[in-house]
Amino acid sequence: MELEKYFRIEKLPHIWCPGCGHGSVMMSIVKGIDKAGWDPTKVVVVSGIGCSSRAPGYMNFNTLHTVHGRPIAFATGIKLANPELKVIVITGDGDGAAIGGNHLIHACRRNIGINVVLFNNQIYGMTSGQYSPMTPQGSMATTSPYGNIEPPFDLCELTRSAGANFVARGTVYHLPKLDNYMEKAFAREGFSYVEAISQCPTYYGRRNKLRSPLEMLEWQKKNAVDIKKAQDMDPEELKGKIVTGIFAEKDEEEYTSKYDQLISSVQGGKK
Amino acid sequence: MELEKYFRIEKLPHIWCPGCGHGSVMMSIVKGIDKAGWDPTKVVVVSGIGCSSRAPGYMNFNTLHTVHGRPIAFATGIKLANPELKVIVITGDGDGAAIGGNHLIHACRRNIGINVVLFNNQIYGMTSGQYSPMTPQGSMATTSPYGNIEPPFDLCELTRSAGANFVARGTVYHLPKLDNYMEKAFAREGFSYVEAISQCPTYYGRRNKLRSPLEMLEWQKKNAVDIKKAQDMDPEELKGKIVTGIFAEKDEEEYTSKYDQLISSVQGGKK
Amino acid sequence: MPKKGNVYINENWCKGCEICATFCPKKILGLRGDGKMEVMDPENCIACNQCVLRCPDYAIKVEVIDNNE
Amino acid sequence: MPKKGNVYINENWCKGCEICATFCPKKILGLRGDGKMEVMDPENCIACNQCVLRCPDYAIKVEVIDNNE
Amino acid sequence: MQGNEACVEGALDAGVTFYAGYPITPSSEIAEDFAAKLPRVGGKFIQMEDEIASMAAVVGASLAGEKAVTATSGPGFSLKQEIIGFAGMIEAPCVVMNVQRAGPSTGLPTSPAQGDVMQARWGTHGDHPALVLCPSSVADAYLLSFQAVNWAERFRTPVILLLDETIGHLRERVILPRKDEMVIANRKQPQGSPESFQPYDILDEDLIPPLPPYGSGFRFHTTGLYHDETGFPSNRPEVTHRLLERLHQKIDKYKETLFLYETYGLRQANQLIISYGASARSAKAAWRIAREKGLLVGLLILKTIWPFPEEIVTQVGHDKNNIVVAEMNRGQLIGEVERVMDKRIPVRGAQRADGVLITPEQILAKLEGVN
Amino acid sequence: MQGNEACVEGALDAGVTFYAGYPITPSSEIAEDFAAKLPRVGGKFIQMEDEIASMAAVVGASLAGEKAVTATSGPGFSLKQEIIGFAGMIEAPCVVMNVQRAGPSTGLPTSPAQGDVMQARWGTHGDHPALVLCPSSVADAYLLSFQAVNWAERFRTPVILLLDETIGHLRERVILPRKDEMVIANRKQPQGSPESFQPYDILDEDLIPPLPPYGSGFRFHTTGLYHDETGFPSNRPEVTHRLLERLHQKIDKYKETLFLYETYGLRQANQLIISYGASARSAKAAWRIAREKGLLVGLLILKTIWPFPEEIVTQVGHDKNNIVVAEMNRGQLIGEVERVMDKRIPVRGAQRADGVLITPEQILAKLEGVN
Amino acid sequence: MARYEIRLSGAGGQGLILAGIILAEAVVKFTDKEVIQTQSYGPEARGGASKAEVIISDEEIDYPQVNKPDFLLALTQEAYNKYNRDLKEYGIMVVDERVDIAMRGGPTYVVPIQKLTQEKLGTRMVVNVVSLALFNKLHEVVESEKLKEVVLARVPKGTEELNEKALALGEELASNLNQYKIKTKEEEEEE
Amino acid sequence: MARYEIRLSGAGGQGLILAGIILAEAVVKFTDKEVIQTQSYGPEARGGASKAEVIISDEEIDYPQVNKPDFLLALTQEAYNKYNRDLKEYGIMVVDERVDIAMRGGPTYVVPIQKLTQEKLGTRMVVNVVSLALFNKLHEVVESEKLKEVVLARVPKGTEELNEKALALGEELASNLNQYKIKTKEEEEEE
Ligand SMILES: Cc1ncc(C[n+]2csc(CCOP(=O)(O)OP(=O)(O)O)c2C)c(N)n1
Ligand SMILES: Cc1ncc(C[n+]2csc(CCOP(=O)(O)OP(=O)(O)O)c2C)c(N)n1
Ligand code: SF4
Ligand code: SF4
Ligand code: SF4
Ligand code: SF4
Ligand code: SF4
Ligand code: SF4
Ligand SMILES: [Mg+2]
Ligand SMILES: [Mg+2]
Repeated sequence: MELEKYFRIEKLPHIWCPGCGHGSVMMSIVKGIDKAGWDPTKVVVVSGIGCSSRAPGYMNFNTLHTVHGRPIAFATGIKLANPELKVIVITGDGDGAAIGGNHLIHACRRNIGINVVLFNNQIYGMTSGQYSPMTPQGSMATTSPYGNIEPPFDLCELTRSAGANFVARGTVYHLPKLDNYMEKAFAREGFSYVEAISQCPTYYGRRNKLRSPLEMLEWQKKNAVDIKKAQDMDPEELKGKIVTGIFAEKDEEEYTSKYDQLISSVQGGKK
Repeated sequence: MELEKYFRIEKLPHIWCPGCGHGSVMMSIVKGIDKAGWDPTKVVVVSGIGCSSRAPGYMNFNTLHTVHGRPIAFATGIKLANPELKVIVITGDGDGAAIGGNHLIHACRRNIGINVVLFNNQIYGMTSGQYSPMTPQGSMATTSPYGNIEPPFDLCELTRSAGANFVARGTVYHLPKLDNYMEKAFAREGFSYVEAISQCPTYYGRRNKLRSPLEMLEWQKKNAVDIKKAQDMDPEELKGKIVTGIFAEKDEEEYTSKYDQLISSVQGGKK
Repeated sequence: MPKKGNVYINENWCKGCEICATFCPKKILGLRGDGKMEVMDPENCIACNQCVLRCPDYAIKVEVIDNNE
Repeated sequence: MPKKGNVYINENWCKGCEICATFCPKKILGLRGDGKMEVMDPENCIACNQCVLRCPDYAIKVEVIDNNE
Repeated sequence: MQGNEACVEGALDAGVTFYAGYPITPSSEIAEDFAAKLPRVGGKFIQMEDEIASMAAVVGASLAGEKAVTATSGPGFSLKQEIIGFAGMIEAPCVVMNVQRAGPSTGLPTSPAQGDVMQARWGTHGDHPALVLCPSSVADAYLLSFQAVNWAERFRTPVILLLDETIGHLRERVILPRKDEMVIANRKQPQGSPESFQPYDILDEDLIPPLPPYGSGFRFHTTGLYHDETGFPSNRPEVTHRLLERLHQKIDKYKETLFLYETYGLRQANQLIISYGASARSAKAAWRIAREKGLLVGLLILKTIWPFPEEIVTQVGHDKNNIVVAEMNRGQLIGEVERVMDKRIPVRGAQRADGVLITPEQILAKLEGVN
Repeated sequence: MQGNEACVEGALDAGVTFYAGYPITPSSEIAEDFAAKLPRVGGKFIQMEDEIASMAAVVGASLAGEKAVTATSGPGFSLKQEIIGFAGMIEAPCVVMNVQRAGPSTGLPTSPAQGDVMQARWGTHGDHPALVLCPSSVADAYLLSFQAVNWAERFRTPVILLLDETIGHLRERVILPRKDEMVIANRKQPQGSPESFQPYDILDEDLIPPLPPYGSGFRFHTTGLYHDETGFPSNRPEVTHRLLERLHQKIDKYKETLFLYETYGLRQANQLIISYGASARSAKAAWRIAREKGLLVGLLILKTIWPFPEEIVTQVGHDKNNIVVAEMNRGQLIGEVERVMDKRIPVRGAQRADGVLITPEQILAKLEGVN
Repeated sequence: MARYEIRLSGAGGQGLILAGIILAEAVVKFTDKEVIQTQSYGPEARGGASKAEVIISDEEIDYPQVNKPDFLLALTQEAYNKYNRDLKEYGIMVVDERVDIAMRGGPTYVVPIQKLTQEKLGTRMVVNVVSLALFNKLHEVVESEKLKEVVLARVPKGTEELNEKALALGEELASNLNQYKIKTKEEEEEE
Repeated sequence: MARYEIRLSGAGGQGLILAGIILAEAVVKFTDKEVIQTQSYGPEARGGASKAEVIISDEEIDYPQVNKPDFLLALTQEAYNKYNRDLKEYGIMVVDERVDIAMRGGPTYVVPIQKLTQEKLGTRMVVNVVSLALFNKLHEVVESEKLKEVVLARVPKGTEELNEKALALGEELASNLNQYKIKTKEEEEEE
């Protein structure tokens, strides 16, 4: 794959810190687009605000850097307006799970054909290290100086319950698998959610005794449990682990195609 | 149970339409409070905006009628400020599932000791009959004049996935069971979610060939499936049914009690 | 001996939805011309309290008649 | 015959995170004093592409050397 | 036809094909009407999970090339503010209809008010311009809705159509202009090739860059951060200054053409009533009565309230010796009138904010020589 | 001490025990500092899922009896508006700190601005009053934060502390007043019995009803709808009118005591600089330079900007022949100065909104006789 | 006709707003008079009294609110209580027989509208159309046939017959209205 | 000391803001001078160049921004490019040896700060403290011991020793600063 085809080379290097996992996830998305064979002029990449949400600026598609927490709502407007467009949302654990949680579950429910990729570095990177709804319990963050007491979301469970057609979680450590989830997500009609565990050495690692990007990757390796294996483990054992794999693969009808049918039936005078 | 003890008798009759199910659900809550034996001066009932959200005005506790969609967030402030208070949130399928969906799942995740009761009449009653995220597919509503194409949420699945300690769904038709869920919800520490299928004859019934409150209650009777039975049914069979029963009963630690521990450990100089 | 009851309807609160009438096992409740519920056949009430339970407007009270009196 | 490769590092993009070095099976990559990655032992590259895959900054390219030449 | 319905008709006639919204009294009929009519013309209606999402979806659809509208009332208008600002910053054409009800907060959901006049100007954070239209009849609702869509497209900016419950729910006889008298405006399209395209490169003297729809081959980046002509973020003071100035000037430059208003009986008048929206109905009644009483009163009904038609107001008002500003709030637009008028001329407010339509009598009472 | 930190210290010294917020540059240090310090005093800190929820939680905690604060910046301030209006309507004491950054929209998140001045006054829908304080030093940040909490409690109203990035991130030497010099205000408690308690019954001439905390035995109803003295909804015009008037008058009545400001060199001055917040720092430098040059310039630094200190401004300004209003926006508070001043006196804006602190030179340039 | 103000009031859900809309539509369609229709509900569109108001005039209508109705219909006590106050002294008042009213000066009719509707048509759902026809016949705003045309275009499919009957009943009531007239204050005094 | 403006710049994450804060704290604590510290980051607190600025003065400091620094430290090329422009003509400039600089008039020192820090202390993490000590020694703002006190109160537990070494290294560099001095424009011209 030629970088030039999909990246705005002149904008690189990206602004992310040394060893930040976001670069790897962005590449995984681009490989997925390449595999899907989509015409780049028909691809729209939408993001909110956060380090992760800076990704679209480097990607040579129609790119839209919106406001914090709402990229999925913007994407819903885009997709419904023109269902031919391939719409990818890049979001973070703050952008997508904190302020943006409602838009995420409603998009799942509608099962609208948007592919959401959530860069989960378990922290608010952009604003310098406050805890997020996906920060592990006990972690140190600037707003949890005594250790975080809030349990994190399992957004894969949640998006599946909310009705997404495709749900998967991978990690930057297990990159080839992540590439595979992207490929599958992009190939499927309807709403897809791919969560990529990424590392923020600057704000998560430093405060939580993971002193380098490498230690963070090690942590991913050690804590990832495949979903099949996880099914046989009890909840206690699973605490603090990252369950990876495919959580949902369904074929419920996509929203905009239902809408198109509605239009034809209204216009055809039927119904 | 004396009405006078818990109701503001002088405010009755309530504003709800003839045959509206909300009156029955409100009574079920009050019976639950009575069973729990709570001191009424320590109970706070918080609601958003909607027909359902008008309930607190009739209930003789500390009552707070807030803004649309945010009662759980207000309740979070109240509970955290004073964990001794018993905090009940009354919300609707619009208030709690549409605009308020994010606050609901985050409260579940934190597992904060709030009891949410969602009056699910599957429509926006107060604003005269637009579809809600819990309106069944195909239903007629003022904003779905050609039939609703959006799949409804199963909020019991969602709140369970999000981490609530107690989750149940009942119907106005099966009132005694509903009373039982209230009792259980109020008895359990941590976050609880009880969904009550209620009827809106005025805006849902009329448009959807359920010509009277009675037909609507009939509909509830016919479509309710107990969760145990539902487990053996396939998804196709379950489409359009209402699964009732208890979805979750857990004992994860409650948020404010964890916070209190944090305070003592900080003040004790430990940690 | 079956229980008996006196049924009181609060006309200020009743909205005439007919739910009570439908659930009354003895079918002794009926709507008046002015849209308020009325006890048509008070004798037959068995004080089962279904109407009280079912009324969404709390407009019914049933007093159990003490048969031992 | 094992593959061989030429490794190119884009110094403008490399941020010195050392991820490539860790994943390189031949351990032939190392950080220079100025914080940029450098190929210390070019001969031993087996063109496995691990470094390319792993670099979050897209700063490495590996050219497979055609052994048949 | 009802005022709310007229807004829908005006928008559809202007080419609107997309609506996203969240119901709220007294604006819901707008949504309901779009829900019924849009699919018939192949357009899209979606009820979003809240007002924020609605506003976002509208901006998204706009970038995908549709003419897009949302409608709401006070509480929802407050919620939409962040993204209204975003739409202004990225220059996404869109129309926001706010059917005002009595606030603050939940207030009186079914009663009329004009309490969001200043919010419509200043509601989102940061410096930003605003283009706000106020109909005072059902016919106005149609025409100004049409105009709002046109201006949104022409100036690449969010336009706010500020109704009130009275006008929104009013039905009255309306004679619509002939379709062929209505000129539809469309956003500018780029002339060059996709390769050389810079989304915020200002080639024309109207200061407005072209906006190709997603999928048309022009790929570009858009952000709510300050950005240069390439669309990418920049924090160089000269760039940020230039962008902010242009956002204002692209509207200010055409200010005069944007001032819509009506005047009555200005000749020889020595007193002036200024009003807008539903209040203008009462103002007109008051003006008639005053005239019948032989008072030399003029009437200025503003249709464009922002940018504030300073030039018009001073020109019409400078030679009066009493100015009465009639509005349904505790005094909002009157502040602007005071700002621009010489202190010599008394400016009096005829105001009411209790959920009841202001009466002609209240306005009359502020005129001199009435009793 | 940093400006943001000083806000925290001031609030804690005023008795704040509750903070709910959502991080945003350049306000995050306020949250971080509260997170560390509140548990030490038995108080509660919670990071909510967004700004709306934060505002709601603050109001909830306030009703539960805590002194509660939130902090944010532009985008979050826009989101909080709906519930700020609700807090005003139900009269829940609370403090909202907005550390301004350059907008509109995402703008320049790390650059200073004063673009939310009008929004702080008019940001929520419907007619509502506003009480807004602007610190121009780290010491101010401490004192005004303390004052904001006091006034919130005393007047049962949301109070907005409007900082800017410069002051928020500034560190400078601060000499804090002695603790025993600081008088803490607490909200009024009811005198009678729970049975006879009517939550909005106005017994005192300050027009402010008492507010017992939840759980204290006083059960009452609260709603964002217009309500009468019992707290229950009413749409009777006399009730709605009375409530809205009281909400304004309870503040207006004490207006004079709310006007905080500093003046420099007014004697014999024929020109006046008016400024606030970080701009006032540059204004003071400009004033010094002008004085050194022998110009007769006075300086008015406003700490209270809303309610607008009309009386002070006219009193100080009426005899000048040039007024320069220095602010970091395209002209916001200057509109008020223009409104209240006689047209005879030129009012000039020294403005900049490109993310850079306004310079003394810019301000000097607007004075007469500088050349 | 100079400005003539009509207020139709009752409980939310009785369809009086629709009646007002139909009346206004009929005026627009079949006369060259100016017309305005407004409505108002209880605190939040739910329950309580509701009213629809129509103003008909030969001249431009500026102020669109009904302040002193020339005609008041009140189907419920709550509506009567809330809306009767500002009726013109000699304005016409028609109330349902179940409404307790105070003695007054102008022409006042107490009509068993709801009862008759229920009895004759088997449902109270069309009480709005009955009232509308009553008003129209009384004032002859438009011809019966024309009113019917507008009504039938507005009501749900399948209810046409019922509504025609309702129109007929309303006109019948109008024709016999005098039998429902009650004594005015003055008449009373004269006795 | 009249108003003296200091700008410490480098890459985000090098800790120069902390250095600025420490310097300001030391001034507040151990002198009676006025001091102001401000900072600025790249577009959104991530990546790019970052600077901390300190103003020290005997008089009240109104305008809190550094406009014409008397002293500039630039640890990276990007920081240098962005922030060197407004350095006073005869202001002092200290840059890391890897930074390419343009010829200028004032005293200019090209110091291998990062390299020496890495070599002598085994990590570049404390390059901020090295720089701070260098500046302090050069200007003798506060005594070495006092600076150390403030530094040690601010750095994470367990890094005290490392930071003491960093202070020592910085002072050493300051003492030998002349060896890093490069020729000024004028000196060049004289040759
Ligand atoms: C409305 C609003 N609230 C808050 C912010 C501040 N903010 C910017 S990014 C961010 C969090 C980003 O976290 P995440 O989405 O996890 O992205 P990351 O930086 O970790 O990749 C926050 C809170 C904002 N810009 N707008
Ligand atoms: C911010 C905001 N948006 C919209 C509304 C209008 N609104 C009031 S209630 C409601 C829906 C109520 O539906 P639900 O919660 O299901 O309650 P129900 O009336 O059906 O019991 C809406 C959309 C509002 N008051 N505030
Ligand atoms: S702060 Fe964290 S998430 Fe952001 S760029 Fe740096 S390492 Fe990545
Ligand atoms: S509109 Fe529906 S939900 Fe509301 S009161 Fe009437 S029946 Fe109940
Ligand atoms: S259920 Fe209650 S409200 Fe309904 S008819 Fe019976 S008594 Fe009346
Ligand atoms: S108590 Fe039972 S039998 Fe008696 S009226 Fe009620 S439902 Fe009927
Ligand atoms: S992984 Fe990339 S950025 Fe990191 S050191 Fe290697 S080449 Fe440099
Ligand atoms: S291609 Fe393989 S062997 Fe060669 S440098 Fe990269 S990782 Fe090492
Ligand atoms: Mg993150
Ligand atoms: Mg509902």
